[in-house]
Amino acid sequence: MTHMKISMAQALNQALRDAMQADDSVVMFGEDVGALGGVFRITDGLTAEFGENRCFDTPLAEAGIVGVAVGMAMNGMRPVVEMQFDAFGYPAFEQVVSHVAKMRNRTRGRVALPMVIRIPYGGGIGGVEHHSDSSESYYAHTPGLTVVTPATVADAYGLLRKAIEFPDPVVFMEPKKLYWAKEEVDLTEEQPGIGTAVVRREGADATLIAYGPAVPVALEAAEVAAAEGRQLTVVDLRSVVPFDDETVCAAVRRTGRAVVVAEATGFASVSSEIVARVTEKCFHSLAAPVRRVTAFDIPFPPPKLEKYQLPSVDRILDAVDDLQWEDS
Amino acid sequence: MTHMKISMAQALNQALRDAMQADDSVVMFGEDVGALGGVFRITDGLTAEFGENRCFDTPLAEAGIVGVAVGMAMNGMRPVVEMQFDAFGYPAFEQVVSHVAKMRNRTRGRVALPMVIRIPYGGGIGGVEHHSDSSESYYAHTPGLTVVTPATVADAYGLLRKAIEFPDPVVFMEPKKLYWAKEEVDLTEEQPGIGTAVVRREGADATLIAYGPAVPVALEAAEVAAAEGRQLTVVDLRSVVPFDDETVCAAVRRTGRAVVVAEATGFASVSSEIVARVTEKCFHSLAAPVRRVTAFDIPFPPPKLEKYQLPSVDRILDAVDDLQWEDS
Amino acid sequence: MTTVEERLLPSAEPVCLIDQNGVPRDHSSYRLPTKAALLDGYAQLVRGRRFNDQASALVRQGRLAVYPSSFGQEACQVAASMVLREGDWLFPTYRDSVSIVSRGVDPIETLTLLRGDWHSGYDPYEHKVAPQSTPLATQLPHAVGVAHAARLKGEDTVVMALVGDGGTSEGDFHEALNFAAVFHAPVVFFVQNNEYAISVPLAKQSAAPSLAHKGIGYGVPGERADGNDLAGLLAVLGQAVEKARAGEGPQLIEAHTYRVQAHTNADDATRYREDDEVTPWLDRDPIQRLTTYLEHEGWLSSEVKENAEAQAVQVSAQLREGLMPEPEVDPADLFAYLYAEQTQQTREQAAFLRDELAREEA
Amino acid sequence: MTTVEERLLPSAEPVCLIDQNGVPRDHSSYRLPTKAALLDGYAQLVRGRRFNDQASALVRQGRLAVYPSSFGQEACQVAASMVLREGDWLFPTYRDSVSIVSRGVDPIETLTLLRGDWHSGYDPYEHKVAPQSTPLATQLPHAVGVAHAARLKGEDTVVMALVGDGGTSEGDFHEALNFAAVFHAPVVFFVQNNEYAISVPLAKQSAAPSLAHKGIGYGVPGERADGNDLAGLLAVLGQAVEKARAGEGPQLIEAHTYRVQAHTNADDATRYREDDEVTPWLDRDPIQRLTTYLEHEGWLSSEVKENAEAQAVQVSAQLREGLMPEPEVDPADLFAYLYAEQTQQTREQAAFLRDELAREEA
Ligand SMILES: Cc1ncc(C[n+]2csc(CCOP(=O)(O)OP(=O)(O)O)c2C)c(N)n1
Ligand SMILES: Cc1ncc(C[n+]2csc(CCOP(=O)(O)OP(=O)(O)O)c2C)c(N)n1
Ligand SMILES: [Mg+2]
Ligand SMILES: [Mg+2]
Repeated sequence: MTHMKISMAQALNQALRDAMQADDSVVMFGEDVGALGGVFRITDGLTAEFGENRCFDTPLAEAGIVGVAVGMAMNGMRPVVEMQFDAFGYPAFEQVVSHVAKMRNRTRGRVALPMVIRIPYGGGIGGVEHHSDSSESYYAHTPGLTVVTPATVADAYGLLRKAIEFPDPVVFMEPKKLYWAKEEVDLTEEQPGIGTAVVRREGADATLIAYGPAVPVALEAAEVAAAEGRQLTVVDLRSVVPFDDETVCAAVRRTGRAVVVAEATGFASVSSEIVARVTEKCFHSLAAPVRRVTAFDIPFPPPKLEKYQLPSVDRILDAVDDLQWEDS
Repeated sequence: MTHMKISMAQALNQALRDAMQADDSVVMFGEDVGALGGVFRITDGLTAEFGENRCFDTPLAEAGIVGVAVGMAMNGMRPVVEMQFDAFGYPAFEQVVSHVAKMRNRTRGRVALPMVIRIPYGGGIGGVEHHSDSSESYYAHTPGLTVVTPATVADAYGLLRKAIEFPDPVVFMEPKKLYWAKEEVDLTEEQPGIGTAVVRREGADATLIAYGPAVPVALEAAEVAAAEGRQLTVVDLRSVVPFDDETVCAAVRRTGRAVVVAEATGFASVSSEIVARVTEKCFHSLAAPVRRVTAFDIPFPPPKLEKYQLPSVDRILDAVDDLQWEDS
Repeated sequence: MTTVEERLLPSAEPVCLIDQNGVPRDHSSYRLPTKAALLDGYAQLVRGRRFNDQASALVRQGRLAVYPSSFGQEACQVAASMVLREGDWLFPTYRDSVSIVSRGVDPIETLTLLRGDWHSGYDPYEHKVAPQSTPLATQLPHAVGVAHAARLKGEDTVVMALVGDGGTSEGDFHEALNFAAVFHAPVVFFVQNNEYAISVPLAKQSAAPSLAHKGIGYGVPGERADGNDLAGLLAVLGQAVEKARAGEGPQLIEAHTYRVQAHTNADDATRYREDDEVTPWLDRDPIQRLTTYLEHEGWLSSEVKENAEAQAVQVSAQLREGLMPEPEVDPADLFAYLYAEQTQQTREQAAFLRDELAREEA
Repeated sequence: MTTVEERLLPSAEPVCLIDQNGVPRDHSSYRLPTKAALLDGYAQLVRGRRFNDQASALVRQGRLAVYPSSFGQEACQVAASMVLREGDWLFPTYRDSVSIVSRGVDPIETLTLLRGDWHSGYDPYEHKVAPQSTPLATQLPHAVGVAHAARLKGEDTVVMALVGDGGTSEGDFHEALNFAAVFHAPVVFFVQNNEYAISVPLAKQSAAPSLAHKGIGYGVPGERADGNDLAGLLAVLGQAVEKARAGEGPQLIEAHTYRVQAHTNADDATRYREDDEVTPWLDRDPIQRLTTYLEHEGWLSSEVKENAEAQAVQVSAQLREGLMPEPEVDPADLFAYLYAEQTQQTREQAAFLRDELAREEA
């Protein structure tokens, strides 16, 4: 019974259900999260099970949603809020940057904000404009936030449970193109904590560093590379902030080469940071500059063109080919 | 008459005045920019000179200000708007990211938005919370925006004129701690365009890459280093987006070592990007990893503690010392 | 009540000039539109309905990524465009395709966003229609900016800005109304209150007596109309446009209507509302009641009907033909329009993609 | 006017129970507060004024980074706190230091933000006072959240949320009022309309008949009061708090007052307003009129006066003594409170700073 084949969406739903069961102070709210169960059905059934006071619809206003969550967290609750899509988190930006991220620090730790902002993000589902942004870099750049993103069904459950239990605000980025990916999982199995990266595949020749929606693509690339005789390590960050330097750098030092794979646009992004810190810390282990496979620096394309924007197995393999093997 | 000793604030004011004189479609608006002349006096006298229709106060709402500017730009004007302080630009974030940055692309070039968003940014003036953020990375990460920042009085004038004439939206970041720095300048002198970095000082040993408020600190560090026998090149980016890879990489290749200096927090920032791209492009010219001197990854400190957060000459010199000179 | 309050508060009841049985009603402040206007409106309603039906069918056939239908709201859609002059502007949302087409925009270009080959397909300057806005209420400050610029330039443009009931909760709604009021900008804010924001009913959206009551908080006159009565809408919106043009500043109009279908094809409305709730609204259909009225007046000649039907047939044929072929897209477009002049970085990235595609082809 | 409108619209005139000459006025809906309340309020006004004067003096002496004075607005400041019970919450802005002190917070801790040694100095839970908010109107949704949580927990907490006239233009004001109304949350939104947002006068901020007229657009009752009449404010705010506590949902109160001094010490008000405009407001001073009234009633015994003066002397001494020494700051604090548990990155950065300072000292 503990082993089951479920989708990431179902795992997230179960995590919310179990968290609400475990702790009365957990409340879930946002746009369409009640009767509808969210446009992605992540909150399906929660209002029916826990009542309107525990899972409820709000007026359509994201700054209001996040701001109200701040107040509820100040007053003893653990709010979990949903931004319906990545780009619809932007109206709440001031609340997130100027309050969510700063309240504990501002008050010398007296006011903690144990709250979770869930944001479905990224492309790959044929969404029209504003429905496919990868907004994690904005949050990762903001000190005081914790930013995590699952790439597996097990992590979707495990990380969301940990995020809700976390004493500080967590921006929980959900790769929407993985919502329907199913895996056989045991939800009772303990997952690594926030702040820990995981090596998803070992290989001696080079390291792929990825997170969220880019992880399955990196794993697929590693599979193809292996068939072609090159063994790649794949690191799944899981937690963008805090960053697990130890796991990432250990992998890079072992392999001497690395490619960062991320779905977001590259300029001044989380992927820039990964390249910068890996290079700073592992410079003399590197046989070639760390390469990036990211989106182009353009607005997310319309559905018919999105395939050109997303990191692909081929682009990853090309980047790996480019790691100056002749030099080594 | 063309040579005069003026402050950056005065140069910006003159740039606005001259732009409004040169082009009737240029309008300036925001909070307190009318009779008061702006809290930093950048718009001083403009209402008196050009009338209430050309420079005017708005209700207190930043999303409204930017949104109205979008509409005015759609209808043939060249709005210049002021966000009173860095952190007060956040309420307009959705307008900036979802519209300002995307309108031209969305409409296949039919609707251009020639508008300038002026943002006084950074610390060093003893501002209380929310008055000292360095928010450039949020904008630089957003495709479709052009992000520039002057470090000299001459550039304040030159870049602002160019930003106002630019066919696309420009986020114009004004380093507020340099507002009162005076220089002898000739405003009629043509300055390099948007997208061009400038070498402010030549030196063979290492390159400091800086922009905005970090430039004078970098120059001072170079001065001290020279006295100690080490010659540093200082590159002033001026334009964060587009990025002048050519000038930056040429300097780094010449010197083989580099330190990026920026006032913003470092994680997933413009400085990460600089390290990443310089390393990608100049890897084999580098004798040591590119180092960063940035703010710590914490909210901007209160006035009495801000000195610990700002890049200092000593920190830059320490970073330069760290560039593994023994290896070379 | 002070006279200011009287001027700014909406009528006690939504203005209705032709009731749901097709019977005309007298009104102290508004008069029935002319026969010509009603006949024109009739044809547009018929065409609008067909547009909705055809677009929905094309979603089912995979020719559109998504279609937020205005089925049942066609009177609002048509009226919003009919009351505008050539130089006026329309600011539509994702649900207002019928209004855009009524304004003269090519139907296929209108559906570009929803087909998914580009973010917007028409030239906003050709018919003065802004790109459809997806981020809710964000288009409203743009509308104010266009109107304010027009005023500064001495033009007598009026801007019609559309928003849904849900959209009124966003901060941008507030800021836009306030700017418009302070600037005295000629904007008509037109709220199509269709009782739902996806699954969220009006009662969870607002506790106000009506959405038109929001006007007074900005010093903007609020008015409300039966959103399924084309005659009432033409009268109310027409008067609002006239007032705005005459320099009386912004106007706020709420239309009471109903989203008869699901939010989009991707939505399952049975999860959050009973069919019982929908049924009575079918009897309030905007086309039905106008048809009854026009027939009763003897104005609905077979010529008028055939003409309307011909237009409807034409638009649905246009949609089928225009949307059936897979649109041609060019990956180079991804970089072509971002900046007036490409940057070094976009040039390099465009070249990267070009090379990649060339290699794939080879 | 419908009965709903009657319930939600504010009085035709701001409620005033003691006029600017100190003469009491009858009112159909509000009664004069008790003698005890007025005497308590009197002492607090006197102390609040002294607090303002002393803080301004300390800015000139460089002991505070900045001080946004509430000189002339002390009646609002004092009333906002007086009407609250112990378990209630106050959400203040940067200008509301006097209100915070009236609530019982230590004066020096209150001024930590403005002195610049930390972002906020007091424990928000001790007196249930949120940190002063600088980003305008952003505290309002927090206030709603606190109130909503209290309601869900079955507590009868009321939340007093302060905002300026300028702050009402921000989207967060709108969203907060709407959420509160829909959630029926016990929040009293109290707008201190002091006619200015820095240099921008009310006429450029809003075209509404009054800011209290914004309530009806949310279904929230709006009321307005003379902001320099402590008696009227106590009555109006007191009733609003009672209603909110009784489950009648949020309330919106506008106080008509005036920012007699510049925005802060850093501001030069002569750039945007004439002295002529200020002068009449000096005659409307909140302390003066209450004093006249109390004297006329024969309630202002020398004991009462001396007691008030003693409290005023005490607070100004407290400020001088507390703010004169340069505050001790510890750079390690920069990293100490960011997260419940430091991250690897903040630990490394804290160590970097520690080493740097150690080297400097060496
Ligand atoms: C800022 C923002 N938040 C959320 C959404 C997601 N969303 C799209 S439509 C919709 C409901 C809108 O309801 P309403 O304004 O009443 O318009 P209607 O769909 O009924 O025409 C929501 C929540 C969005 N598009 N923009
Ligand atoms: C979001 C935001 N924008 C701008 C500012 C800058 N600012 C500080 S105070 C102020 C005026 C506020 O006026 P009002 O709300 O009337 O309050 P008052 O100062 O009169 O008490 C402005 C524009 C800010 N603090 N926050
Ligand atoms: Mg709706
Ligand atoms: Mg004010």
